[in-house]
Amino acid sequence: MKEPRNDSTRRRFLRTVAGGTVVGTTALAGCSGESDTTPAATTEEDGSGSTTESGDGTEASAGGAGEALPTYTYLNNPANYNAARHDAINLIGERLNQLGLDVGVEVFEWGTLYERATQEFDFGFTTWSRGLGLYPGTRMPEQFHSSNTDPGQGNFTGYTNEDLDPVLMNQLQEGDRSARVDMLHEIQSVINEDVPMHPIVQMPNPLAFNNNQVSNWTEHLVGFYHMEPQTNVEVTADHGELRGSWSETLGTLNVLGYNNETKLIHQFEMLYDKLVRNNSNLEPDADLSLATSWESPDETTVRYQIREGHTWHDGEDVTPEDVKFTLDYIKENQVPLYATQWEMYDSVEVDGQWVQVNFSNPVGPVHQTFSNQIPIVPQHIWSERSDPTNVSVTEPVGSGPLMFDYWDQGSELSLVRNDDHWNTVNYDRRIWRIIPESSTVWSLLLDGTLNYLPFTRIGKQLSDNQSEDQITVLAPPGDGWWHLSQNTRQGGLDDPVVRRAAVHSIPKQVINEQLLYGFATQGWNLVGESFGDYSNPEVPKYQEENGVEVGRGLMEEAGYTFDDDGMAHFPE
Amino acid sequence: MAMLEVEDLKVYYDTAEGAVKAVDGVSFEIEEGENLGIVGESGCGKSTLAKALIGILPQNGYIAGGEIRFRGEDLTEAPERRRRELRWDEISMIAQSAMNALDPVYTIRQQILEAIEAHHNWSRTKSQERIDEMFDLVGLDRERQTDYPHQFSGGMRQRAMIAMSLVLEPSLILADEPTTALDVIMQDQILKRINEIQEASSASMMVITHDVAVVAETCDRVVVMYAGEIAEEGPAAAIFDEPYHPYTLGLKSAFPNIREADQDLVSIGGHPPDLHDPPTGCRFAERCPMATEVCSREDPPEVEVGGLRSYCHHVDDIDTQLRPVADRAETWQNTDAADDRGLADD
Amino acid sequence: MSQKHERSIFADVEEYESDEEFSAWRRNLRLWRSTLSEQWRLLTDDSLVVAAMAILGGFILLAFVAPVVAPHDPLERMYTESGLIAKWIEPSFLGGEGDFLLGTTAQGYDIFSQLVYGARPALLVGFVAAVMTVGIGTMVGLTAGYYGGYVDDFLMRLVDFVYGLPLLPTVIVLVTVLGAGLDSIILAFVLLQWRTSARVIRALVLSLRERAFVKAARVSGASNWRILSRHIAPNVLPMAFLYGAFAIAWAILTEAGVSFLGLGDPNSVSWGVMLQGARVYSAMTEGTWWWFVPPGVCIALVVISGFLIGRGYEEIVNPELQVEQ
Amino acid sequence: MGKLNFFVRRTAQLVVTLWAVATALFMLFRLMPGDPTSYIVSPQMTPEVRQRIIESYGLNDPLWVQYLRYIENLATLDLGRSFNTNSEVSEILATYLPNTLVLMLSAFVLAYAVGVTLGVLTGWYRGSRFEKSTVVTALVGRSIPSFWVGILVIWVFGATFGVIPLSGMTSIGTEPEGFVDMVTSLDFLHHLVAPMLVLAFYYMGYPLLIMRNSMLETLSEDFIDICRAKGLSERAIMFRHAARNAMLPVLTAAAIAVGFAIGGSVLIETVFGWPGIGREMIRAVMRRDYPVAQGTFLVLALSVVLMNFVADLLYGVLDPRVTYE
Repeated sequence: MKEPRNDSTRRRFLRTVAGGTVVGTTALAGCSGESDTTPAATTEEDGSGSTTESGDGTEASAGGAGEALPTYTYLNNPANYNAARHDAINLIGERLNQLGLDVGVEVFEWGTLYERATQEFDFGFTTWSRGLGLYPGTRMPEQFHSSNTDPGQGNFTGYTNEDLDPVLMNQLQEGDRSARVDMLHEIQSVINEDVPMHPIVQMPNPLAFNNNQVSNWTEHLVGFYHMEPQTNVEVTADHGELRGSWSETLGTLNVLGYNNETKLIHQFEMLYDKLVRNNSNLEPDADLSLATSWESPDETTVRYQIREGHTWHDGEDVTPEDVKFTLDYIKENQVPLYATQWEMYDSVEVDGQWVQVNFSNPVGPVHQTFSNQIPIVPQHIWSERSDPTNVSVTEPVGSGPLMFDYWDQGSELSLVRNDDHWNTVNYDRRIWRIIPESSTVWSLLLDGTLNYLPFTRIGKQLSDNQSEDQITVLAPPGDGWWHLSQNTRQGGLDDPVVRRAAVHSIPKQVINEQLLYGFATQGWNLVGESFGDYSNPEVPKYQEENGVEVGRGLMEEAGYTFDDDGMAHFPE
Repeated sequence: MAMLEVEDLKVYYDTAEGAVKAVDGVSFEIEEGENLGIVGESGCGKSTLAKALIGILPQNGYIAGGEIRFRGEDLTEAPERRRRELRWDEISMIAQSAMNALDPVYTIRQQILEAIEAHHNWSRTKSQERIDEMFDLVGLDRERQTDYPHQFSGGMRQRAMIAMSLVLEPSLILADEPTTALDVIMQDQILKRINEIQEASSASMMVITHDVAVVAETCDRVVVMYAGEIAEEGPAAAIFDEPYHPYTLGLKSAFPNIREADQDLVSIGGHPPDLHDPPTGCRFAERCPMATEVCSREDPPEVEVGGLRSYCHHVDDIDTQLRPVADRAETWQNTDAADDRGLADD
Repeated sequence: MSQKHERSIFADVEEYESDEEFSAWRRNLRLWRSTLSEQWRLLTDDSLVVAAMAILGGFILLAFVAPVVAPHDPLERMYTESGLIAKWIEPSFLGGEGDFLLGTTAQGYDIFSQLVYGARPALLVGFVAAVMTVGIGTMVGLTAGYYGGYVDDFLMRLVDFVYGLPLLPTVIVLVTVLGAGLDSIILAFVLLQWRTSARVIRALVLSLRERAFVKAARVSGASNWRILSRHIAPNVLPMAFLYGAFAIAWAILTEAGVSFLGLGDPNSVSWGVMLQGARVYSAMTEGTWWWFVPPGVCIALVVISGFLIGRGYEEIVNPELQVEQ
Repeated sequence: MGKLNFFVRRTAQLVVTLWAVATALFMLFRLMPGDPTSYIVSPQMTPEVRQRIIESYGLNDPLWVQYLRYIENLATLDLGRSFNTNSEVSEILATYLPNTLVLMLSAFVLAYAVGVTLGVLTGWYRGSRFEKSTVVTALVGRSIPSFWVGILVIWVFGATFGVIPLSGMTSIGTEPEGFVDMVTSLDFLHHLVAPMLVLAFYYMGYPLLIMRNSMLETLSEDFIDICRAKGLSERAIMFRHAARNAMLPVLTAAAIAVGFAIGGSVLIETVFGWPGIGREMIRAVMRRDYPVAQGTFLVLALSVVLMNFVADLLYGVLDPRVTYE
């Protein structure tokens, strides 16, 4: 199917983050959903015009003059899914009621909640975690583009703004960084004004570790699982092992057949190499990358020079052919997890030690959206496998700094140091233990049986235990935030004034200080300060102490009235 | 010295409402080779007596007084070990209903063998020969030793029971209602068989029954019990031909007499007293057609009369007052509540 | 000793039954009253049963007067004087600030109030589920046992099938289908648990059917309905009560287990939900026993009361178990 | 002939029951809220990818085709693939089932051994203080939510005294040496003790009470008197005769007990972090991983049905009166 170039590009970026969000997040862990950073499956849609405007964003104003505003549902996740967020939503719900909106908080299992929000649009307010990844513009079209408001498409708030649409698209193809920054700033200020979606708090990447055994953790925007912190960390315990834990079983070790779950990203990050990785300054860094250098002869071509003398865990050489194989293989087999990526290029060529990727459209931040995403797999193993997503992999062979040791399904995974890696780790072995009870996890961390807890849950335990001598807690800012999204299709919420009033009412300080024990930072902008100059400092903040009154004032100014029960009515 | 001497035996049961005096001061003797019958209504304590003799009272039952001397040895004082040695080896029993007296999950052979092994260290062959012998003796097919109880008919089971009770050649066999559960023809066969065997061996036997006919047929001497006490005791012939206790008279009239056809059957009105708190005086007084005021005041004296030992205030008047009318049903209907509540066998 | 229930408890009614329905019914009533009071007397003879009844009665009372006893709404967030959420507060008797008898939860809810209100869903689940399971079980058992033949075959195969389903896993799956909540849990429980009473009552009916008084009624031309309702059902009732008592216990345990796994109604308060909350917020590591010990104790008390009453009643209904004399 | 006939008929019944369970499960999962495809297929996948995934799960066929294929696959033990991880369900079962079996069977055997023995003793020593306290303890064991006991045990013995491991089946960093080696290792036994005892405590009451009641009935039988009259020792009577006869109902009850046992182990596995099939089932249900949920559930149901079957057969062996009419 031939598509006009621009159109298909636009569609490509409109995809939501794939599988991981829907299926891959865990129900028990509570930390899941915090880190759904990797844009995975995307696509091209059938040509039947589903990208046309649905136009249902503005017609929903049901309430007549003087009538009470309708009742709204605020979707909440169960406490066992994410306790702090559950509490925060209840709290915001209370404030919205005080504001004069008739909001009922209802709890749904995560899958159902997500479906209600993104497929059925059956909600007034909703909140979950959203991660932006390395490049904060990646998800902007998906979230706010006017053409993306159909069920299942990413713009579930139904927000439309024809003026913003081109900006949303162009920033992803713009090669010039400062131009991209300007465009992102514009997006931020517009969205901050219209607030279909607003960050409640910027979430940190929390890490707790036993400082008798581990030291020298360094920060990285995407989290401590990243190769840079993982190779910096030093283990001082006698056993020389890094021992972490997670509440849920891994399920699979198939790097091409998983659902982008954090627990598995954590493993594959160290088992496999990627063409390019970004360091903690968010810059592509050859010291972390399989490619030792790269160049872009034109805006649709990128060439990578593959590291020489590197070997797979089974001793075979890592060659440029392996890279070509990987890229061809995932495209050929349409591996869903990397659909966003394999849709970007047309062909791959090998030229000596160089691999050249020919993209179908100009690519902007290619090392944040492409080169850093695909794990390179060995041809001599995967070429025999015809159905990559369904292969049962029990002993993965990669080329990363950690090698597979054993996998006791349901209990633990052990990875050992790859001494032949150019960037070796400072420990002998890394154990990943499955422990469902978080109370147990903490006991084990305190006594040194475990020595680090990545993605630890923010709560009283984290807060209390950081005062223990042997425990250190780090909580550097991450790429994610809790959003308050408002369904602009619903009467009342179609008015930016009401939406702004609602945003004013969010008790951000209480949520951060009391529910999140101060580990997070109050949200004020879609793109937080952790993204450096991508963040627009000019954006005004909604952070009043007396937010409810301010919100009320806004609404009264716009003609809304309040009855004896304090409930809001449409302007006469 | 008699083989078994029971002296002033008292057996009580503990219950929530207090002690039930099921056997209350009973004395009698059994000579070597003698057949003694114990007769009485349901609940008169005769089964309890048997259980006490062999030492298998239920948990809440206990011997409250008296002595049981077996060949001079007081069993009530003997240690449990000794008593267990005597069981079956010296005193065995034929249970009321063989239907339930055999363990359903073991073969007949296993159960007999178990009795042997509990007391003797016989070789397999010797045990087997003995079991074969017993099966022949009671008229059962040797081949069927390995059958389970449920594969036997009622009569066969009772024979097997008898075979088992005889296997150790005991000195005393307690037969507790040996034929009650059987039909009339089978009853007759079994009784005959018991008699034959008993004559062949030198064993003594104590037959417990409510059926006067059975006693008359098998026993030398008879003890009649009422409400935990002995009413009358004496040679079988004397007891049945000319009893002196009103209760014996009534009992006799209540059963068909094989020798006197066309006799009306009578039933004694009323029911036995509550043994939690037995009445003073004669316990039969309440139901006795001859009862006078003295009966319910004073314990009846032991009277030797006509070769019998009888416990009654009115032995002297019985010939004139009761004997002539004992066959008439109305004689025994003097109490107003005539319902038989059908108390369960104890 | 092993005196079987040979007589209908209506035996004497039936003997004299005439056309005078009215007096017959009066007799019925009187007989019932005397039977029940007799059973009550036997039941209250057992000190354990009396204790169990007292506990259960206490909880029932508590459920009714919950709003009076509980100082707060169970889902009302508490705030400290300085306006902070009053969470993780220690019990007042341990010197915790504020006036919270058992402290507060991680969400700032008053634990004591939750505990008090928790009696409601527990008893609701217990009694509703018990009545429904035993109701269905009795109907099925009566029908199968009395009519026999294909009806019996079909119903008993159905019971066999339901017996093939492990209780808790099935309830979990059903609750997932029906949606989390108390009603779903009750429904799921009932859908499975009627099997026990159905099987037992069928067996009882089979034996009753062969008893003299039923046969006599049949010979005298009584209709099926009449025999069922007048002769069999009343004799089955004690057994139904018995299984009802056990069903209360099982239902409450099941609700607790399912809620503990997070399938309870998240917008309500029950002891199981409380325990789940304690688990979610890791109250165990915090050592805040006042949060996770009391709900467990309450569940255990109510459940054991059910079992004790059931067992006490069993000893009465089943004479085999009575002390022999 | 009789025995074989019975076996064949019983096997047929087993198959039918399993089929019914499988069918019910199939329908149940189609009733779950939401379109099942929405859980596996990301809405933003290309139509081709999406179609391919849907096809690979066969979710686009008419329901009856799906059903037939489901049954066909079941017959060939093909349970499909996990929606979440793409691994074969049979593989998942092979991984987790042995762990559950070790835990459950050891607890079950222990509970039955102790429960039956105590049942024999309580029946024998009817009315004693020992009897009363044992029965009450057994009732308590059945009444306290097992997961709560587990939590308390972990809190007290694990977190506070440190005598038991807090979680899992082996110590951290233990390389698996094969199932048999693991199960026989000291480390494993150390991990097994706590969950096993908690489970056994929970399971124990059932066989204990049934055995006791059954003993009481047996002890009132005449043959017990005869056994005593035969001069057998107390022990021989108690175990060889009374217990042997009283065993039969306990055996039948074992089948039902397995159903409860599974429920208990589901919760205990979750609390103790035991990598078993129950925990996996909860995970699958919570995450709408239908194939895994179906597979694990079927295995659990199968074990119940199979236990019923085995109990029936064993009954025939243990009770010579059974005739296979």
